[in-house]
Amino acid sequence: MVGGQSDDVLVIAGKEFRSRLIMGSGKFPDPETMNRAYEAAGTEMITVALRRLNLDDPNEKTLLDYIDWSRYAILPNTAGARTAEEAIHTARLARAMGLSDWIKLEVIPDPKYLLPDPIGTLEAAKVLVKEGFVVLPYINDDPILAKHLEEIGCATVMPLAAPIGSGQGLVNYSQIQIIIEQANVPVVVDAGIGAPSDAALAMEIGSSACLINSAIALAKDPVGMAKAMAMGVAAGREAYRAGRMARKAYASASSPLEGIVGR
Amino acid sequence: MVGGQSDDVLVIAGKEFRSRLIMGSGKFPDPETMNRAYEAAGTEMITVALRRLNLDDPNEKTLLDYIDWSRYAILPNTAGARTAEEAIHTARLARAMGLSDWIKLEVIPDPKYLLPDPIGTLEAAKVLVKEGFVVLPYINDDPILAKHLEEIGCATVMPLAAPIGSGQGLVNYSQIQIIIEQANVPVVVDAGIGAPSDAALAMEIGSSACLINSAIALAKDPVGMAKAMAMGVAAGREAYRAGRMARKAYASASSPLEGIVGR
Amino acid sequence: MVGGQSDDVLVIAGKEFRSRLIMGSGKFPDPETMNRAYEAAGTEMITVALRRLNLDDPNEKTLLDYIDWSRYAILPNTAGARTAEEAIHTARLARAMGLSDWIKLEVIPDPKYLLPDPIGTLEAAKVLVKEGFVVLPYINDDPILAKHLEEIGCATVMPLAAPIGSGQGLVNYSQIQIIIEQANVPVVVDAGIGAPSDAALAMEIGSSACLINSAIALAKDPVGMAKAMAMGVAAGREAYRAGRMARKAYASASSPLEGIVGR
Amino acid sequence: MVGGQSDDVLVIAGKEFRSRLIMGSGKFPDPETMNRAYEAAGTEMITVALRRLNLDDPNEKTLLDYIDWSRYAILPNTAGARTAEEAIHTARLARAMGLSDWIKLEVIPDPKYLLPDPIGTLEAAKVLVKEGFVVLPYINDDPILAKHLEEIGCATVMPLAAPIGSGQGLVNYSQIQIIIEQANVPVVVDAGIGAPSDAALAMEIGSSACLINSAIALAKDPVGMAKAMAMGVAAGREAYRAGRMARKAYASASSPLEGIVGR
Amino acid sequence: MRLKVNGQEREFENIGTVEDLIATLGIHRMIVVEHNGTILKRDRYATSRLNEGDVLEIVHMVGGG
Amino acid sequence: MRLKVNGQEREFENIGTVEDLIATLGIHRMIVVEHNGTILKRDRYATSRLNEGDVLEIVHMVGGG
Amino acid sequence: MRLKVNGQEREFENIGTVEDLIATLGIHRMIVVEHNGTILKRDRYATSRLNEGDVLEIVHMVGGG
Amino acid sequence: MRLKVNGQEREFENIGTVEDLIATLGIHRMIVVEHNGTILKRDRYATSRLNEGDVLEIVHMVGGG
Repeated sequence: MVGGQSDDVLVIAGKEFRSRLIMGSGKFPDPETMNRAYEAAGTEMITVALRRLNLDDPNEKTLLDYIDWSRYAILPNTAGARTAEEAIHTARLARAMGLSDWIKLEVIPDPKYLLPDPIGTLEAAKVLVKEGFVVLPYINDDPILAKHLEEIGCATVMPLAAPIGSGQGLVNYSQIQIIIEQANVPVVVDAGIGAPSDAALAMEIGSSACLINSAIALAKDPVGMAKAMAMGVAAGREAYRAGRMARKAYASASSPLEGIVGR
Repeated sequence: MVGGQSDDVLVIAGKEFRSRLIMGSGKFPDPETMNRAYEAAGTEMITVALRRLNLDDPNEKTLLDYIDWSRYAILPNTAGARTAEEAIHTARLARAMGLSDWIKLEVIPDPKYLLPDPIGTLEAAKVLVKEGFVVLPYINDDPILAKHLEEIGCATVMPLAAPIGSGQGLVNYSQIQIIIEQANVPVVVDAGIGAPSDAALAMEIGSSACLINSAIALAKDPVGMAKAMAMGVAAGREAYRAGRMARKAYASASSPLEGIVGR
Repeated sequence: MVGGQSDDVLVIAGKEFRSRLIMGSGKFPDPETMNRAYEAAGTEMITVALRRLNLDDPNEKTLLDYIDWSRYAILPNTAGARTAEEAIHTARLARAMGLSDWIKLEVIPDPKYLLPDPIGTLEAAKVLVKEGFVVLPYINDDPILAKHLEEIGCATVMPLAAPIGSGQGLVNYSQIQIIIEQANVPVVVDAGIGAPSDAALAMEIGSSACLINSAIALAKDPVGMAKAMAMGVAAGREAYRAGRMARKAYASASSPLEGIVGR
Repeated sequence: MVGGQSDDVLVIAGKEFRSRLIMGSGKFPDPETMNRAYEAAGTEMITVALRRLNLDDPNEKTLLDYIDWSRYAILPNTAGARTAEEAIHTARLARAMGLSDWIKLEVIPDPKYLLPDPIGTLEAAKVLVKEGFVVLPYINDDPILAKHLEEIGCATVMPLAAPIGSGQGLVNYSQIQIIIEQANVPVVVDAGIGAPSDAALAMEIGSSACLINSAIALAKDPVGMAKAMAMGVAAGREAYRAGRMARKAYASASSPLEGIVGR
Repeated sequence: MRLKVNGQEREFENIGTVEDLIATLGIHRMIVVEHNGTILKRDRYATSRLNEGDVLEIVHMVGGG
Repeated sequence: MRLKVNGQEREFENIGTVEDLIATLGIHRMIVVEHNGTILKRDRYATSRLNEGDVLEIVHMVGGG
Repeated sequence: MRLKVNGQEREFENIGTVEDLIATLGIHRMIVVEHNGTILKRDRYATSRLNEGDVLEIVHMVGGG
Repeated sequence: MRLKVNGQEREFENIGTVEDLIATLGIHRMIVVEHNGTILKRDRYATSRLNEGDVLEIVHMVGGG
């Protein structure tokens, strides 16, 4: 496992995390690979979805039956909800499972780019916060929306780097920087990360954590990629704390300019 | 120290390295910080420059007097040379130190952007390879020049990510990819890296190693940044080996599309 | 003046425009320069703001007193409004001028990045559309919000390329492409354009028009830049209609590969 | 035709041009389209290649037979040459045609990316300049090589924006800027331009001209694209002369901040 | 008795409560049950009586991102 | 009579209507007047009576983007 | 007489000079001729004698970028 | 004796060899010496005789990138 600094703790809604890599549980080739990926990454929180039971084979094992839930915090999502109403419904069902009152709030009307609805998300967040949920909303790169969500009591804001599952990297870099600059809650970059360099960049600009699913689950070697992503996140976080050099328009020699031989 | 996979070895001119981060020794604030940075990064090779001795204080300690050279391979450079002739001269002096016959070849006529001369570099490389040096040439992002240097017997090619000390990151991304695709010797990205995300990206596209000086030495906390860079390099390497997912133009859901509640 | 194709007409709310460059009237050095810029660009619509009259000098001339309003459509904005309520108020005052029932809707709570409020903008747009305004809302790069605004009857959507007056160019490229792909009303790129290449790019991906103020008014030569921007817009539009070649990962010779001399 | 400012003249080797768009003659669908494209663009110089005559049909018409050469300057290239020797040979044959002693020098050993050989190009340029040719060398984005070529007497330097025929745009932006900053001869961006926004950007940073073939000839409507490219080039040139506003990290309001209603 | 379970109309026999339904379906895993729009706590399965035409949702956790 | 015009409290004498106010202020340009929250059409200036403490907004168009 | 023209070996009869060759090939366009590595000016076609095994390049302009 | 050492002309007394020069300069560190353009191995310092006007480079390693 890839660890962070012992004194560098991520706190969401009062809960402490050492790992800043939240992982999904979708699309893995098999349970063994998934569990080894979690272990390799040292993740501490895993997202899950809620679906109707298949009544024709109700005890069929799913990936989740193989996860040791004493080791990981569970973060149910509302994936599949197209409206605030559907998201609220899904969140309530998720909480009734008795595993967590945290909810990754997704209100997604659009099937092609899977982009979240700012209006529906704010509406659902208001209701869920009032009902006592710890709400982690998935949002587009909109700093004003992020501010609204923070103000009504969301535990984090989770802007997308790029469309879900696209692996395009930090396409929305510029406005995520503004979100971070203005936020008083942790900013978690969620969706679109394709490689450790993307994750590192997200952390270098001050994100608090990354949530990654497809880029790990769909890698040729998910276990290796899980480790790589965890290192990328840790590298970016460490660099953020270490304070990067300023970018310069011109070059600046690494070797001394005086005492050059023969001149 | 940040380690790589035990079975993933970098070989340059027959010599094996576990670490894929080569570090410079310029611009560090003090020797203690520098040594702790080397240790934090787990580097195995350090570049140095050659300069005239200051006759007024010939025994004045330099940063290098504090390095335990039994632990690190030394890579002298020809920094300061503006022509092939000067570079050859400097290389011969460096070898006469008796520490190494490896040479980081730099032929740099231009003081503002510190960009290397393709003509002078190839000319000097031809002479130095014939004289038995292990030549690691610093070059611009020119795939044809890289091929020439490989063909005359250079041990690596070292294209610049961006101007030396600029911290601009992988500005020359596109042609470095072509260099890597066509190379049969290790490609070391040298100069311009500003943060771990840059280093990770260089490794993800298949570079064999990164050479970093300014971005570590000039960070607010060089030790933390050394560790961050080493993690970034390791993350990128691991991701290269793990095989990243393909980028997609559209989104692709992480949670299942069937069994959505209430639909 | 720089003209477009005679058969290529932009239609907003039933009104036809030949020019696809909408210009602002803020920040110009003097009225002569402003008018010559309008003429050089061949613009057909100009934005204006509403402000309290200075009672100490109520007849003081403003830039607008020098514009020949028989030549240009006027587009009042709600700049200065921080909430839906303030924007609605400003819009009503603007309409009472008797010059236009078109309104460029801006709801901007944030003074640093001048980013629009998605919630307040939708709320104000609903009211103003019902009151019979032709509403052109200024929005962030959110495709779902754009869809909502289109559905409630806005005449266009106007996503920002980058923060107002920043001249950063098409920073929000990726999601503006999605907005265009999904829109059934004209998409006008508003704010952030810094140079003709930005304007051309916005048009090449299928935007219907560009709204530009700072980049023209603050150029060293605003008249020259107005002409340049108009050419950039026209070039991008023409290219969109002409159908650009596909991007290729590899090279493809322009000269024939057969019959090469001496081979 | 799209004209430039009457007082803004491009001078190459003493010859004046009003148009800053040099066009190729390869890959056009038919001669009529090609001629209409030249006319639409108002180009003044056209590149051609040299090939062995097909002895089985020696009088077969080629595209070039349809061009009115009294209207356009002809610029033969050495395309197909892999070495300095082959390029020199081709250049001599081209001059023997009696149409021009100008030569677009291409030395390209690599068939996949069609990247030029810096060593071979410099070598051939030296010979050709001595033989009295007006040499316009096609080069990679290497500022030091550009300087060498200028020093030995080349009439221009022509760095590639991206690989020939790839339409990727100004991928080599950063170093082309340095080439322009350091050049005392016209810098012509050659190869890789895909759309007018690319051409405009090349001109905005101070290029003297663009050479475009594939992006026009392979557009769905080559005549429309020729006009679009000419406008893009003119727009970028005009903007360069007009002096663009500075990029800002933050926003800056276009409408006045004082006198806001109701505050 | 005809019930609508997870969107499908199905005929069940000899069941009176939600607990009966779960037993009949043979479900042995962690689930949540919603009965006519009301989410049931585990301890109310035995007392929640089913009637002709009732709508039930039986959901569980699956892999997701 | 004390009025609040464009956010400032000011004392005016010998004015009874909005038309009087505009004349007193010497305004000769295209404006819009809002009187106690109601936007006035031009033809209502003469009939809109002012009272102590009334709030007026007088706005015009300026350059903007 | 066997000549190598544009890379191909070909047999020609009754030709003595480059001018004869061009006539035989029926070429009526702007070309450049290289004879055994020497580029010929137009006015030397008639006087350039061909011999068995001579190498000729006959080139022309084509579309290119 | 006048020597040019590291680009500077300097006067030295009582020295005959490179070894003498190094002792006189008080150098106690790893260096390389070049004498009139020839790089000297360490064991040749004692036998390399200096003459009026000789040019010497004495270099060492420093931090660099």
